[in-house]
Amino acid sequence: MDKPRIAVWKFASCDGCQLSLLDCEEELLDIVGAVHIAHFLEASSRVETGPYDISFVEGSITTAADAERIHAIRAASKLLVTIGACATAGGIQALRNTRALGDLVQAVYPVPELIEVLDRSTPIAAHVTVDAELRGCPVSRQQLLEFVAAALAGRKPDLPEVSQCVECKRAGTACVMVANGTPCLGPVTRAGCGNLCPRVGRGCYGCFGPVEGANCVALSEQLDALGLNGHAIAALYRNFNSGAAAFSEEAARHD
Amino acid sequence: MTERKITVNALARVEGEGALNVRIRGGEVEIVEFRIFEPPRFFEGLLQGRDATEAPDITSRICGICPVAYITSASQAVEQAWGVEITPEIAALRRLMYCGEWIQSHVLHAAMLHAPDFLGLHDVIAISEVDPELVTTALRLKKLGNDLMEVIGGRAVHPINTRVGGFFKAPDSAEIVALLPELEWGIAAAREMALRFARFDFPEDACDYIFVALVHPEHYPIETGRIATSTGLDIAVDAFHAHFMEEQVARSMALHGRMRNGSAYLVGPLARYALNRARLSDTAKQTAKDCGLNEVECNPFKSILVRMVEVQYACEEALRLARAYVPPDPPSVPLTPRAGTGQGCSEAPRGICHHRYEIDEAGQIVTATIVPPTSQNQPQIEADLERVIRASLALDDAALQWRCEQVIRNYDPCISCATHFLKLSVERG
Amino acid sequence: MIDPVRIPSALLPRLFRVVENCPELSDVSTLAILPVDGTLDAGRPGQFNMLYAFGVGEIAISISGNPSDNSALLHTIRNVGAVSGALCALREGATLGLRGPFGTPWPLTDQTGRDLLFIAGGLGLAPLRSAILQALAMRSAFRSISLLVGARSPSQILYPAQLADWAGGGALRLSLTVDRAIPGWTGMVGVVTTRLERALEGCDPANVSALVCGPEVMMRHCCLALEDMGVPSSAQWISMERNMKCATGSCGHCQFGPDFVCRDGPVFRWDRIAERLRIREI
Amino acid sequence: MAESYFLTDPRRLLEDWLSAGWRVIAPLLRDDALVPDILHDPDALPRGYTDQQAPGRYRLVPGDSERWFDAVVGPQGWKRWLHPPERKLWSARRGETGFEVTPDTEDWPATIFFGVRPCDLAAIARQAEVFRRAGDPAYTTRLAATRIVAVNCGRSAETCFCASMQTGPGARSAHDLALTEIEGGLLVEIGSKDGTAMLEGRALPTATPAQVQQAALRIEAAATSQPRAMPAKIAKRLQEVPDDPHWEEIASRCLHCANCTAVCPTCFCTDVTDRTSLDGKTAERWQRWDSCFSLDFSFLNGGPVRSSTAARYRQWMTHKLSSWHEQFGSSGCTGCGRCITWCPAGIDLVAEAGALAKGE
Ligand SMILES: Cc1cc2nc3c(=O)[nH]c(=O)nc-3n(C[C@H](O)[C@H](O)[C@H](O)COP(=O)(O)OP(=O)(O)OC[C@H]3O[C@@H](n4cnc5c(N)ncnc54)[C@H](O)[C@@H]3O)c2cc1C
Ligand code: SF4
Ligand code: SF4
Ligand code: SF4
Repeated sequence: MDKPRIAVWKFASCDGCQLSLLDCEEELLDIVGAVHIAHFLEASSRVETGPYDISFVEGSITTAADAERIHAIRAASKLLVTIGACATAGGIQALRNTRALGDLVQAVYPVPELIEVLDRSTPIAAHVTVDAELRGCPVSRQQLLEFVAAALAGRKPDLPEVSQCVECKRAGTACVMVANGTPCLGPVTRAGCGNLCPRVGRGCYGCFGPVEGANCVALSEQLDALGLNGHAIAALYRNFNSGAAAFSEEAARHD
Repeated sequence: MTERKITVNALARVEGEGALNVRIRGGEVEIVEFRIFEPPRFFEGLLQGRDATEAPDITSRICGICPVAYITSASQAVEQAWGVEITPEIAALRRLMYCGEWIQSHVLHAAMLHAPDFLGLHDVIAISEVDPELVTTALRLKKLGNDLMEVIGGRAVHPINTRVGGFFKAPDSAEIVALLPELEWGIAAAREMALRFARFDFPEDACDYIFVALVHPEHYPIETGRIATSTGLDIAVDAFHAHFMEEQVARSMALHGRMRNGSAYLVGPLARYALNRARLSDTAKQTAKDCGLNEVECNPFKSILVRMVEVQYACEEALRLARAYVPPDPPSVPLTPRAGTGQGCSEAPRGICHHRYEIDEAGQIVTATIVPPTSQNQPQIEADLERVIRASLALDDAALQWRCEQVIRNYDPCISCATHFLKLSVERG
Repeated sequence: MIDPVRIPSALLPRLFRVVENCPELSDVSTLAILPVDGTLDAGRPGQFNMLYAFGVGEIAISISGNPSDNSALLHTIRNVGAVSGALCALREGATLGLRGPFGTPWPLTDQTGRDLLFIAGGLGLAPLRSAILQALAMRSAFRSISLLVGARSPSQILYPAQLADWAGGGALRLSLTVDRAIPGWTGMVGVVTTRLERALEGCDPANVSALVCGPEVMMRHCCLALEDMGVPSSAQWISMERNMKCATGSCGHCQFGPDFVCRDGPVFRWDRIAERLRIREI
Repeated sequence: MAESYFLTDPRRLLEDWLSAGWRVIAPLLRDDALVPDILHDPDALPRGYTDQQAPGRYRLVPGDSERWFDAVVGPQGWKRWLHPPERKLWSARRGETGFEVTPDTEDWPATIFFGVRPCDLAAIARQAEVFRRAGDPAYTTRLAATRIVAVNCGRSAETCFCASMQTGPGARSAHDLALTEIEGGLLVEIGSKDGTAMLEGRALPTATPAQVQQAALRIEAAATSQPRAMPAKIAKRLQEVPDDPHWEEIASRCLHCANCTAVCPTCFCTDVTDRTSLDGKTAERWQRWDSCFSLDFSFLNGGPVRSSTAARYRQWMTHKLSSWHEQFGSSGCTGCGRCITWCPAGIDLVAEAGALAKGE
């Protein structure tokens, strides 16, 4: 079989998810042995045209030009996979979706008229069909590798659709919310990060976004019982995945 | 006179998106515009109304390549506003983690993104075909940096174990001790790599830069210090905005940093080295010398060497800190929010990263001003380009384009930081 | 000395080789396989094996061949996902893993003297085929054998040649019905439940034993209808499907009320589980 | 009853065993909870703690500084040792003519579980039964090489209801030694021949009848202090109420986070996945804890059988308290109360069982 041709694309983002690919230091040469990197601007100035077997897309759509570019990428890609919270949910920059753009531009730029952006930061799926998503802010290296290995083997990638709590328990971490009263988004957040926050005694801050069917209302009730006020509860959901419906709706309930 | 035009739509091997316009007419460089058009993400606006304790995690998302820089500067700014002193143990752990970021980021840039320029190759994969050992060493070194960040920060990109006032949980001594052998290896490996890169063919170039960097009486500056310039300025971090400013340029999404008197300046490895060489370790100094670096190095193409010297230093420093590691207990100092303004500044791998927050009595951010390294360097990048193009007019279009890209990559520009795909269009007559 | 902790042999696949991959429908193939070494356990009609495609995964597939034919083990597989797709793609000579046989068989040998009614919906004919072949091999033990086959459309009828053989030879009475006819189709149209009466013609309902396999709703409606027609609920069997990982009753996935489908099923006597099938999302 | 002894300090026994080369696993202080882990130093045995437990709440707090065993069950039972969260089943390597499968084996050193509560003794027995019936020898092998030192509860947490499940607070199932904390030390009871051997070389004074009685009284007091009791006929009742609207009501509060199943010492469900190398040459099969609360758990023909939270909660509770009897001859619940304490939403199994039993 020919090596699958891989492309990596960037939209509004911090580059961290692409970097996670380069951070697979131990596996990088194996990856390069198994796939053909046809387009990965951050890593290579060799640029090949499509079609591509898999396109990994990082970043959210925030400009009119990008909203057009993503269609061209979709058309050139057999499989389009979003990587990270920006591409999947609009990213931290989707925080501005609830605010007037003008105010924001003014807060940052002395000559706001020169800034041309769309009103909202939107995920890739709001523009084109997405075949798979890797969550996280940033994505997990293990999940990236698993996705590539699974794609090569023709296997369904093991991207569990369970809550962070499951990772907590498999890792043997005592629940920070129960044992400590620390607010935690774990019960409504998809697993996959590797149980990072609770393991250091910190509440999950939701960087993998909502788990399927997240019952945020019930969690908020618990957060409220822990003494968090509405502003603080809303802030918890308004993070890297504030653009995900389950989180944005729940945050809005607390405004 | 005819115009010469060279257009490169996407500059690769940089973090973010930008473009370059150059027009040359009759042997004269008419226009040099380094444009950053990475869509703006309005971090400073988004921070308004957020709890100041959230600033490190939010600003970390400005850049996935140097999150520790953002986390550190943001934490320091809030700590200053709230009058919090971190303990020496916490400070040491921060510096140790920051060493990890320097190693990771510098090796990524020097070996994987910049070295291909000197080798006439497109990427690190191409290097691995001609010099596999160089690549395996680079990957191992990079991993060492990531391991440091993971052990301390919990994750290499956007660490989670950091907080205003310190850390959530202090790593076990055993985990830190486990890094010692690799750090020892890293020192030698970084030196070898520096010497290997010193054999590259460097274009002749020099510039009378205004260097701006942190300075510290004892240490080569990483996570803390005063701000100094090669023109004699030596100020506290708080005075940054009194001497430096940002201006908006129509063609770019990033603000351009300048001295208040309008001159361009340079931050990053060359600047740090110029102002702090004396505080490098003797061994790192020796490597600098063996690489042929001047005491003040003014050839921007040699910044790749300074980076590797800094990698060696970061490994040495990390080794020292790791050997002396005492888990901070408690892992963070308690905080009492209050109204105030605080500033923080640290040396991101690409240069100083300055944060200023105005916080209200509820502990919420009223205004935020973040000055990342790449926007500060932007005017200087344009100046470098103009100078280099003028000296390289004999080159054909392809070679000139390559050279221009290389000039930009000398800066390891993190366009995401500056707000960001580089488009290069060179027009010449 | 402490014994090392071992995984159960039941979780360890044996290596099999594909003797033939016979395409049945556009998305269905029958794999004829033989063990790479050792003997073949052909299992009993109604039982299933766990088939493993290298690096892709493992799924439950019923035995669908002739139980007394030792020349190869047959599995008819519909490509619905990664593992079934990988299995369907195996060519002659390729290897796969197999654990089994597992589960309860169709209770054929207990039905002597009775009127056998096989009802198959869609791919449900695959697990029933073994039983039909066994029944045909002991034809004289039963009063009659009928087979009612329902398919979505004529092109979706499994094993058409074999069905024609059986019906043509007069060994069994065959009724075919499709949900949607296409031009040229002269057979019956309608879901199987509407054809039960005809299938039962000439039988005393009390003497009928029904063996049903197909989608859960179809099985449920068939059995309820048969009950109404007087076929004893204790003389009806259906084959259940649930997500399955271990097939040994320890992964928990296939629980269906108190039963583990892998161990207590897949073949259940209707009256034992009829109540349960009423419950939503059980 | 066989002879009982008196011991002033449990560390003396631990010292003996550690120096005899046993691996000792005991509840140790890990972050903010007591969790069974490998004990290297007898002094690491936590002392002077007690716990406060309530639905959705656990706090480990300082208690009587003399006491060793006032803090009862923590977030984990012994499941993670006997039925680990992840295990490699086998690996396969692709060769010229197919692939070759190599089963995984693992060494389990001679181990002492120190400080097993009666409810957890029952849990171990129940899981052992699951794996015995499944023909999986791993659990049994591990258990056979493990000595169990039980600790009878002289204090119950507010969430404990073992008395109503007949599993505690005094040890009822197999153990080698049982300790009960009494004035000035511990009452040591021998539960098996192995238990006798474990005391060899240490001449412990025989316990006085008063000491024996004191222990019994403390256990009794713990039992009567338990505010919760499982409705007696819950197993049968749950068969009758699959359509009760109360399931929906629970679902409105339930986060389907699966914590209850993960902390439950008897829950045994697993999932299996392949892991493959990038070069496509090797594949491994890994088994790991799964939960009836996960959506994929019941995945069939393109969708889950139990997609609603109500159905998933019903599956969990009905399996635990009812179908377990038919499957394995006992309740799947031991009354340890973990699912109550460690449910982040504070859903109380006993209270919900009570609500469902009401309409009876
Ligand atoms: C006892 C029994 C006998 C079966 N006999 C046959 C047969 O003869 N022919 C045939 O084509 N199919 C049969 N099936 C169904 C077959 O197992 C599924 O179609 C198959 O698991 C789909 O796997 P997949 O990976 O290709 O698809 P996906 O839809 O990607 O499924 C993903 C995973 O979910 C699980 N899963 C999904 N659907 C089912 C299912 N229906 N049953 C059990 N687990 C499932 C499996 O673990 C599977 O790997 C049988 C199922 C059972 C339980
Ligand atoms: S710490 Fe957070 S993620 Fe972990 S179990 Fe508790 S709520 Fe869930
Ligand atoms: S169901 Fe709850 S109380 Fe019962 S054994 Fe499991 S965790 Fe303990
Ligand atoms: S009952 Fe509690 S612990 Fe269990 S899934 Fe629901 S919310 Fe989670």
